[in-house]
Amino acid sequence: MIKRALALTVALLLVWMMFDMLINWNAPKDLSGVAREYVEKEPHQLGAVNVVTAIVVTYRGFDTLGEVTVLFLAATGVAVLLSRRKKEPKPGKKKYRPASEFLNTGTHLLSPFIVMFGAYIFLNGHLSPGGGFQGGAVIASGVLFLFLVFPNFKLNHLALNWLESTAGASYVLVGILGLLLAAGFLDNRFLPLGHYGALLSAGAIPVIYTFIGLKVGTELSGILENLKN
Amino acid sequence: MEALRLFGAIVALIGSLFLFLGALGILRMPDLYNRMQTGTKSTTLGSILTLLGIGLYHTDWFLQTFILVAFLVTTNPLSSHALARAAHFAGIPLTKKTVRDRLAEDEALEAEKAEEEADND
Amino acid sequence: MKLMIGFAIIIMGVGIWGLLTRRNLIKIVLSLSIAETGLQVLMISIGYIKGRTAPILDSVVGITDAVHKVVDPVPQALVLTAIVIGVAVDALMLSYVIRLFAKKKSLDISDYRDMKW
Amino acid sequence: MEKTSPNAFIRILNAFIVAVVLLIFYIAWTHVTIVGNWVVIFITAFLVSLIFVQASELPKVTVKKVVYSVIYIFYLFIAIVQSNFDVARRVIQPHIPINPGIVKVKTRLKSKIGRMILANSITLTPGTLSVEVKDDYYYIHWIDVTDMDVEGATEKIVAGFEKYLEVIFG
Amino acid sequence: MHIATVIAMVAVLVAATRFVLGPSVADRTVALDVLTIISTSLIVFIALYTNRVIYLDVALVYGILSFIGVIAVARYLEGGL
Amino acid sequence: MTEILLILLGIGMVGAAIMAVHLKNLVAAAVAGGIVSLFASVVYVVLAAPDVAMTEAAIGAGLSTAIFLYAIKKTREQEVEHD
Repeated sequence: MIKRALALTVALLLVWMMFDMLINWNAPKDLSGVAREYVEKEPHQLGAVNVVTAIVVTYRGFDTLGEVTVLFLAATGVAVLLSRRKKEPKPGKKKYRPASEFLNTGTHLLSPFIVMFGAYIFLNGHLSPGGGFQGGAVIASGVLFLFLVFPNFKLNHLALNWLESTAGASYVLVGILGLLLAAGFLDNRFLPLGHYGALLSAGAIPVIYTFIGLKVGTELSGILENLKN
Repeated sequence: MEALRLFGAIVALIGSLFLFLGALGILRMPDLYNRMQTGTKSTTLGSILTLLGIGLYHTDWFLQTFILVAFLVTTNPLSSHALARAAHFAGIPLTKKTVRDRLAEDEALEAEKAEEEADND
Repeated sequence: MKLMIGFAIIIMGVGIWGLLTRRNLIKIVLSLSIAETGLQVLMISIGYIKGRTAPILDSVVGITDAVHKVVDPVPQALVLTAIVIGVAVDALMLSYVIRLFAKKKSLDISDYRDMKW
Repeated sequence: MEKTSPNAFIRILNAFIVAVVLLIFYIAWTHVTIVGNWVVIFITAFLVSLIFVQASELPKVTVKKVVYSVIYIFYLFIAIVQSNFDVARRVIQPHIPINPGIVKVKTRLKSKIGRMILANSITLTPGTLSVEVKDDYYYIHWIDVTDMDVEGATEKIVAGFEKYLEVIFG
Repeated sequence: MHIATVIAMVAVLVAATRFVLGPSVADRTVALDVLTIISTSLIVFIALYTNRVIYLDVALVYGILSFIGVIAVARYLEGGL
Repeated sequence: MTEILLILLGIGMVGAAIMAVHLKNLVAAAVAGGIVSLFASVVYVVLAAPDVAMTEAAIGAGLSTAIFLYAIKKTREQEVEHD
């Protein structure tokens, strides 16, 4: 009981501290500093419709590279932690109840739409909300759907690993190309900016986001598969 | 043009009424299966009418809302069916008023048959 | 948006309270992810400016007057990646939980006293 | 060495058709009229659908089938509206005697997609919810059981839809 | 239109009540199903008020993916996960 | 209008968070976590952040709940509370 009261006190203290900050906080009336700079200069410099995408891919490209690395490390950690159990003898083969027939049919009908929707999201990342991270999550959801409905569904490991490593390497390679041909690492301007608002515009942003999307999608699928088995 | 907008608004209003009805239905029905019935039907029609109403209200968006409706109509009964099947296998009881449960009867029959076969072997 | 900041702080408080008082390991991970959601809502609501729309420049928001019409895009770019990282970290923690369970057949945190000082 | 067996050819054809459908969805969604976008999306859609599509014969499209599908959609919509008024009556006055139970019906449909659409339609029509399927028999939760036989229930629940679906999916 | 939005909000409240009351997991999942569909409609309403087409993309994500969570719970309950 | 919607969603989020922490049944707690992220996503749309809302929808709708369910299935025990 004392422990619980202590925990409650700590939580309330934190909330009170935050509320103290909240009372003195004034809502901003206008964009400030770096955000103003980004919004003003971005359409002429990079030519992406979606400012958030431009920030994620180009202005804060190193950040995103770090995030993708963290994701990769997490996926590797899950794989390492869960694969050691396989060497122990299994008590018996697990029996799954098969999904109903309608669900199977529905999966066949819907899975191309889901994966295509993911591809659409990361191809259109610079025009509409979305991008590599969302598209990767949608593709992983499609894979999850297949896992749920067909419990014995197996991913092709060789293709998965190949896709993941190629996407990661190409991502870095595109960054180095930006360093050589344009102003800096992950600069998108070594490809032509194109017509503002078209799919093939904004330089290398769609290319980079495609690689990020493929990488995120394969990594999340790998995590899911490791958790399933 | 104004008439179309008014019509769209009325359709959306009816749709949201059905959404509310579905929510009320899952609150008031006696057991899980009846709740699922009201929930699925009312929310499906409600979302169809709401989205199409907005599509009529803002005519440029009609195709988009139509695609949304197509996906919702496909996925919603599927998830409801999966949940009903799962609930039946998880052994969630029906109400007291239930007349007959053919599925449970047939499953009991099959289990008996399997036992007999096991005895024979 | 002071209102939403208040709610976000309350959600963080609930998450931290759960983190400190629950015994079940999976519950602890769930509480942590709820606290994380609260933090993300907090960051987004700090970037919000009343009466403005999303930072995507199309026919509604022109290039020239964008500065006076859009909200702050920087917190959005930060939270965007944080969510994906969050779910990966959740998966990592849950696989730790599964390994611990395979070793001791228990989910109760008070059974794991090996590292207690 | 590429071998174009008829199987592979059918598969590529199917993928092509699925890709065209996906492209139509894309155009309807974004209202884009730039041809370059269409080409990029079409190539992506073709690659995606190559992974998922199996080699199976496509159903033939005839005028009769199209007409019946349109009629079916209207029929289904009317059934949905009816069911909603039914639900409304039950929700607003809960003391209406309900009489629920699970009954068994038989279907004559063979096509998988046809069976799925039938089950979805059953779920959306007055007072019924499909629970389980075994071979040709559907188990249906019915809010107001009036007929416990297989034949009688079939007549009351399924027959209306089956008439159209049999024509559409053969 | 405003009236429709208010009614949808009340629907959110009612469905949330079922979630709080629900005796079993399946009841709560039904509530989740209804809540996702109502929130899809709410997102479209918000898109209408702010007059931005781009918000419809978010609604489409919900329309396609909302049922995966429900199916996950269903497959867990019937022992097929 | 926006304020009313935000207050409603905020109350919903807080309630779902409290339920997720309090419920004894782990599966129900995971579903409650899913509802928190559902409401959070609508909040993001209201706060003019469609990118973030899309991420939250894609992650919270299926992936996060499913990951928790997989972990629960692997351990499969009712929560034991000691006070």
